[in-house]
Amino acid sequence: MLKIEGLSIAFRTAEGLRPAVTDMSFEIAPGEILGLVGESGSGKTLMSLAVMGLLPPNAVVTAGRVLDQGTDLLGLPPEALRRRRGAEISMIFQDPIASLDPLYRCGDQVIEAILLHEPIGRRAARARALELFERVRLPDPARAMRAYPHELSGGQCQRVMIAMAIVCRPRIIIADEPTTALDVTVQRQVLDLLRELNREVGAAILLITHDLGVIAQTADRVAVMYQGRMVEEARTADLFARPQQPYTRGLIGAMPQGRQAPGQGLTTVAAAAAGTTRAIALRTPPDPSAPPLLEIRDLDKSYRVPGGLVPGARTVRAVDGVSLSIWPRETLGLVGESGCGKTTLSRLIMRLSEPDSGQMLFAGRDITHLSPKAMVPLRREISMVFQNPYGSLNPRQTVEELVGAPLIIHGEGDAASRQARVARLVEHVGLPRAALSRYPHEFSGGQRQRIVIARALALNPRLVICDEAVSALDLSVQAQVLNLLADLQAEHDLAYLFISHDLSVVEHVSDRIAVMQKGRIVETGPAEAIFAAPRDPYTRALLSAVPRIPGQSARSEETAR
Amino acid sequence: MTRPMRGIVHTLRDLARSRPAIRLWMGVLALIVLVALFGPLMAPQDAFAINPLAVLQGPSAAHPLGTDEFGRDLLSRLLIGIRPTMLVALGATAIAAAGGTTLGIFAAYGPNWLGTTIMRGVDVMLSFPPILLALLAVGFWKSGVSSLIIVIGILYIPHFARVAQAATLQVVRQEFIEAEHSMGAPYRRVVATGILPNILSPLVVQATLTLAAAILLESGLSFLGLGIVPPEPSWGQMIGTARGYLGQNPLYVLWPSACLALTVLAINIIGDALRDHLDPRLRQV
Amino acid sequence: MSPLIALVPVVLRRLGTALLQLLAVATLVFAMLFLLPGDPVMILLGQDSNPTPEAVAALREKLGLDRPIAVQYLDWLGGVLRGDFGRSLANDYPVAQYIAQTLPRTLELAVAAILVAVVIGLPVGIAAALRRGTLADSLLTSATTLGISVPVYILGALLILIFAQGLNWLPASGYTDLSRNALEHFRKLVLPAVTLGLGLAASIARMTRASMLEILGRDFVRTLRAKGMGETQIIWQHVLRSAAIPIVTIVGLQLGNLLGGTVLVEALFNWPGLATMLVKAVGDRDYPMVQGAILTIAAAFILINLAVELIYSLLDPRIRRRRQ
Amino acid sequence: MMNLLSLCATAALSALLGSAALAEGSLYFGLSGEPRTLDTKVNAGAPARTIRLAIHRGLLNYGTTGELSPELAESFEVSADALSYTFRLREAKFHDGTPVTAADVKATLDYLTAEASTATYKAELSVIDTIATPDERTVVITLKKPFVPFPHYLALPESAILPASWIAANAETPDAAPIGAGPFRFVTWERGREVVVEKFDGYYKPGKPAVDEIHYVFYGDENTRVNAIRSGDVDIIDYVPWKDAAALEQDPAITLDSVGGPFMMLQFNTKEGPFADPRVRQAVSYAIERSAIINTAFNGRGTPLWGIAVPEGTMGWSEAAANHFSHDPDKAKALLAEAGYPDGFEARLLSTAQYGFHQNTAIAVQAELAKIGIKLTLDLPDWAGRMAKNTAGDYDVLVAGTAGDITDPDWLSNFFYGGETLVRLNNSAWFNDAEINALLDEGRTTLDPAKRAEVYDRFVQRALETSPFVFLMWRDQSFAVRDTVEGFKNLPGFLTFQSGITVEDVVLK
Repeated sequence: MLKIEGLSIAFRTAEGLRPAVTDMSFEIAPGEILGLVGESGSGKTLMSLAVMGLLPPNAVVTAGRVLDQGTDLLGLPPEALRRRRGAEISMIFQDPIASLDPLYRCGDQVIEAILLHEPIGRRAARARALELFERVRLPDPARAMRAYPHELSGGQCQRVMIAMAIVCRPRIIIADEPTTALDVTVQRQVLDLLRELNREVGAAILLITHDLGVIAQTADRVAVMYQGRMVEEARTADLFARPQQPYTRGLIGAMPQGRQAPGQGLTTVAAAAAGTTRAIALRTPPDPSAPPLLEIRDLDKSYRVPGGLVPGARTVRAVDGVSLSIWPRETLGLVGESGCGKTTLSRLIMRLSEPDSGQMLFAGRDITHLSPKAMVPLRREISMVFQNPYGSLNPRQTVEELVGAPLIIHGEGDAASRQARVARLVEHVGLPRAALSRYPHEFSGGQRQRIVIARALALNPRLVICDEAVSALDLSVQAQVLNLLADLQAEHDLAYLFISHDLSVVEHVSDRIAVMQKGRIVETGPAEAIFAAPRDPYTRALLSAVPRIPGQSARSEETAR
Repeated sequence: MTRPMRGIVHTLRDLARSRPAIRLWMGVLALIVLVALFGPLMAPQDAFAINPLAVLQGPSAAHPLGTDEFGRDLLSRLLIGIRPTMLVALGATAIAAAGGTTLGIFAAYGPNWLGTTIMRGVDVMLSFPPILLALLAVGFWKSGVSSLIIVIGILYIPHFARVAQAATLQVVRQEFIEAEHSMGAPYRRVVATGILPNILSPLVVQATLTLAAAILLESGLSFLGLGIVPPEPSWGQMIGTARGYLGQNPLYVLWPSACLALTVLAINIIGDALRDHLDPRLRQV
Repeated sequence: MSPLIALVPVVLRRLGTALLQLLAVATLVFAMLFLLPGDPVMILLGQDSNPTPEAVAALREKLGLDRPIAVQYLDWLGGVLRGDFGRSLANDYPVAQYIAQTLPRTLELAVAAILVAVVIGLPVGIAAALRRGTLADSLLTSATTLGISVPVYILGALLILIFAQGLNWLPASGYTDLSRNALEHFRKLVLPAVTLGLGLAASIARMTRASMLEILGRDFVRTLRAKGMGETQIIWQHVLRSAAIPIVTIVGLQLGNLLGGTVLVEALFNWPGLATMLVKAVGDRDYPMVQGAILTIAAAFILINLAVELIYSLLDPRIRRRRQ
Repeated sequence: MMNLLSLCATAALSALLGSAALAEGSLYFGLSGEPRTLDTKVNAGAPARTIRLAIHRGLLNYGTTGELSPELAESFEVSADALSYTFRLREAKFHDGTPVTAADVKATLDYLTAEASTATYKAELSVIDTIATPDERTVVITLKKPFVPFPHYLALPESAILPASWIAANAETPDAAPIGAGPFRFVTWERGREVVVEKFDGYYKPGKPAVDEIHYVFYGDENTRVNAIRSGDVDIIDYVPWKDAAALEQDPAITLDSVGGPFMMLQFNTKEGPFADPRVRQAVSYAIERSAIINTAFNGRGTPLWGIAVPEGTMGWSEAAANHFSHDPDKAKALLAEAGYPDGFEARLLSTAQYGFHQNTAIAVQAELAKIGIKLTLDLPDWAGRMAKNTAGDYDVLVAGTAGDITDPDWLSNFFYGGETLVRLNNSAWFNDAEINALLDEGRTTLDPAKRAEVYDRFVQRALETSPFVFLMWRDQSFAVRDTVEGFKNLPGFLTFQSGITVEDVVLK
């Protein structure tokens, strides 16, 4: 059906052509879902755009063919290609809200897609759109027809996008990271929908993602891309059971699966290539009988949300009677979907915003109402690692200045001793000494997160809050950073508050887990207990939505070997 | 401040590398700055010497660009006339940048009530048409370079304040500011190392716009007779005067007009290029 | 709820703020005027003679200028609140009537200039954006940069030289009532409107280009292409509509700025508008006139800005919701 | 979009039609500024006078020859002791249809001299003791003391006769719609733009006026004014800028009507600083090459003044006095040294940026005086600011340009008569010379023309000695008139600012 043959794409640059995709070949049959997996920059999106004939102006196809029922799409005149787009090949994008025109109602955008390709009346098109909205199971399809994109949630917008993609019964659907911007429960629904529709419509789906779990759950076959090349292609079950290439093995090994075994880290690509495993330092386990390091009692925080043009604002209880404790050397995982109040909670703990009521004790001392000045010495004890390694580093400062910042702020030592300490810290998190004089933009995401970690450790804190600390990283890098965090915890006796929406990661690193929903903690307990027997229905829903890869045991065998 | 300066120099160098055409305009601007610095030394004749017997002459060997209504050498006056124009533009931009940036940062980073007050004040100032405010202000001060600098500088404070406020709001939302706070950094440090260097690029672009606007405003005020005090020449004032002699010596109005337009053009083009260069979104497309 | 009705409380609140702003403007102007050297009485008493000190004192008393400034201010403010802008010091003519006569002329000039600017600027901006990076783009972009770099009085003088004195197509200056001679009225409007409009056209063209490019880079444009929509339809139906929002803003802001920004052009073309009146009133130290005129300009500016914001929110469904 | 199209269409159509005159019989008169007021009793500048001379007439006015001409008064007689003036009124009507009577004349003069009056010439007219109206057409004015120039002050536009009823109604609101007995009736004053007057059919001169209406259009900017006449927007303009005179002369469709009349001079602060010394003021007079000013600020259109600005042929003029000074920098330096300033000094020169010729005169004076070591810094506020500084004596040197109000030599009083008060526009600050005051008083009251001439000769000598002013030049004052206009005349000498009276003679071709 769709057959890619030896496709190569390159960017035009001042220095000449820079190859981005090299010699890709695969094919998809009707009704089949082919998962194309690869980390950021591997060229997977570029490839999909080439199929659609939507390459950016500075990218060119240097070789190969894209055959749709024997016709080379690359050779079609623009008008013929345009007529195929939407009718025979359609596409679903990553950010559904941004991918819809904000100024048009969702229904009209779907109707527009119908009218572009089919000679039917507007009324008929409207009926068809409504029918489709029902079919993609949009709640209240009539309202969704009238709604503007910003009035719907991300998941609902993605359903609109899907409706738009299947409206003309295309033979090929390309879904480019269709669930990356969505919460895990929504992701589950969207993926199920895709599968289901695929069965009905019989289209060939190219599912592009970086998430192995999504692939495992949805795709029939998998193609793995690495640095613009295809490294491996296999049936999904086979791939996870018997990955052939070191890169694939590394990738699968890097996926957190279950609890972290003592002393055993996640496999990284490099380790897999070298055929070794990564060990991590053994730590002293936390002592539950000791007094807790941080104790939170009945913390409340609400804020007012402007209610649009309608007068009167809504009050949102972002943190609602939260009580938590963290013991020294312990990792507490805080898990919940976006908007559940996780970040507000971490800001409250850092005293970056003021709670409405409740109490926070750090090492037995009430810090709830300490003045900003009195809070300063305590900031040596608690530090933070942020979600976005691109945003949490001042782009105008060198690594030396960035990592040295806490030392300067707290007047630690003289210039020479500070310099020495910064150098040690940087080496400690595995960065070269030469990094000191460079700026953040010269580093990759994983390296940047190492800088952030070095900064967080500068003053020997006792508690580190990791707010979505690995969420923005590629799988293999995520594994490295998780390993590093584990090493550092053992070495410095750190306690972590590990906040994440990713259940697999939380499960992997945490001693205990707290599940948060709509500002409340719905369940707390030891990690094993929660994953084995969740008590709260929300926790259960959350857990069941997590994409699992088959043959989990295969990974353990692989690494144990 | 050395780092931001270095940053600007680096940016300009990058810019010159990435866009060869810009080099030409940078050259033009450099030439203009050179003339502003050394114009009086270059002037072939006394720019103030009146010669009643040679008024409003066309170009000649003695006066390469001709003479004005007092028989003064136009070339010399042109070379000297750039200095007050540039002084006013630079001085006013400096005042506007300093004042506006401070206000803008306070408005975005300070407490809410302060921000609201500042931005409302900015709105009030913006609702005055600049040239009319300048008219009033220059009226009750002695006209001249220093008062023009202050008046035009104050006039453009609101524009800078808006840019600085918007940019600061964006920066403050970023995690590294949060990171500074979580480390216990004092506000002073957050402003100096966190905010200021990161709002620099929109400010630099705004500065080029203000520079161009200040030149035009100075010339407009001089045109209305409210600018530089004669016999000291400035380009705007020369144009204003020369407009009356279009019939007698058409070239008289041409020289300062061309010079002024060229200067503003160079600044605008470099400003545009800077904006494109500094705005990553525009660079990608 | 209809979006228009929903906007009512917002508008009311903004109008309240606008009143406070106007009060600030009024106070500022009043203070500045009294710092301005020059005495209206001396100007009123005549040109070529030596008035007696008694006459000066008498006139000052008659005009109420002998009272403390604070009293004069409150008196004036009270009048304004009652809708009475006072009377011209020079000839006792009601300030409100002056404004009523001159404001429409300035508005007419401003609106005509905006029309010229939009008619020229919009197509140029669109053309440049669609041909981004080509020779045509750089030519158009350079032309617009040149357009904002040439002072308006140079442009005006040039146009007079060419079209009034050289070709004798259009009158050089002046104003004729529409009711008296409509043809002549518009003939006299052409040059000043074009002079003002050309500079504005340049900035509208730049804004349009930038806005178009920004929108063209958005994700939803890619979706439209993926839907199989043709480029022409994408541009005219979707991109322009999104790009229009900032363009409307800049056009509105320019209209606001123009109310006071016509000074040079009004002077150049002897257009008897509000700005001309204001400049003359400053020259005569006719305090009530200056205050009235500046207050009017500021009020119009604020109102236009408010209108722009409302249009903005009507154009963009997202803002309709988001704004407080 | 439609609007612009219609604009373009309009423009194209108009181009075909050419710019034809708007209405038959309408005269368009471009004025150098908008009057602040049309209040007759105040001298509000040349544009105001021009308009008022179309609407109003006095008992006397200056006629086209520059002589006093009988207007509302057919004739007048002076008693031998010069204390009693008997005016015989002609049959004339005000615009409201009522006849001009003796009672109107009395009411007007009472109005001008009333205690609270702000009339510009109140002081001069206050010499009136009693006014008798023996009949409807006869007015007998008795003076407190002899005042030879009295008829001249009555001939000023500020002494126009108003209806008694108008005065009764509008004494407190002098800006009410004016009613006069002149050739044109006031129609509208559209602020910021124009005053329109229309033909008054009841005017007492048969066959006049010949024009249906006059639009006095205000052109504050001189370049705009010149453009307006060149492109035919207006038929006459006043205050032709000197720089444009030559171009207008060359224009075949335009006639330039120039007279030498007003003069440029420097006023001094005679109390403080170097200029308190008459020798320094004389040094200034010797130092300035007059042609430097004439050629630069006035494009060569003027005559040097090397003495006192007494017009040739009037009392006080003599060849010697007229050439008292000369361009002699050495002598200027010697005088400076004598006064104790061998190396010169620094001072402030006040002028205004609002009027080009004032500013340019200042620039030229600055350049000339620099040559003898007097370094002047220019102070160029707007006109109102300059006026304020002028009347406050806040200057060292001041550029002034003006004319005498009347053709009688008593105009000099306005300039030279000293006093301790400062509210004096045309006097050098604080100048007060007893001898000069006495001579001016004597000149006013001396009846015998020969003796009177002698008084003014003595006055001129004393004025040259004390030199409170340095007179620079007579400047040409011009109107530009399109060839479609006939009969307009620029009155000679000081009267140029009263030329507006000749619109009654204008015929449009």
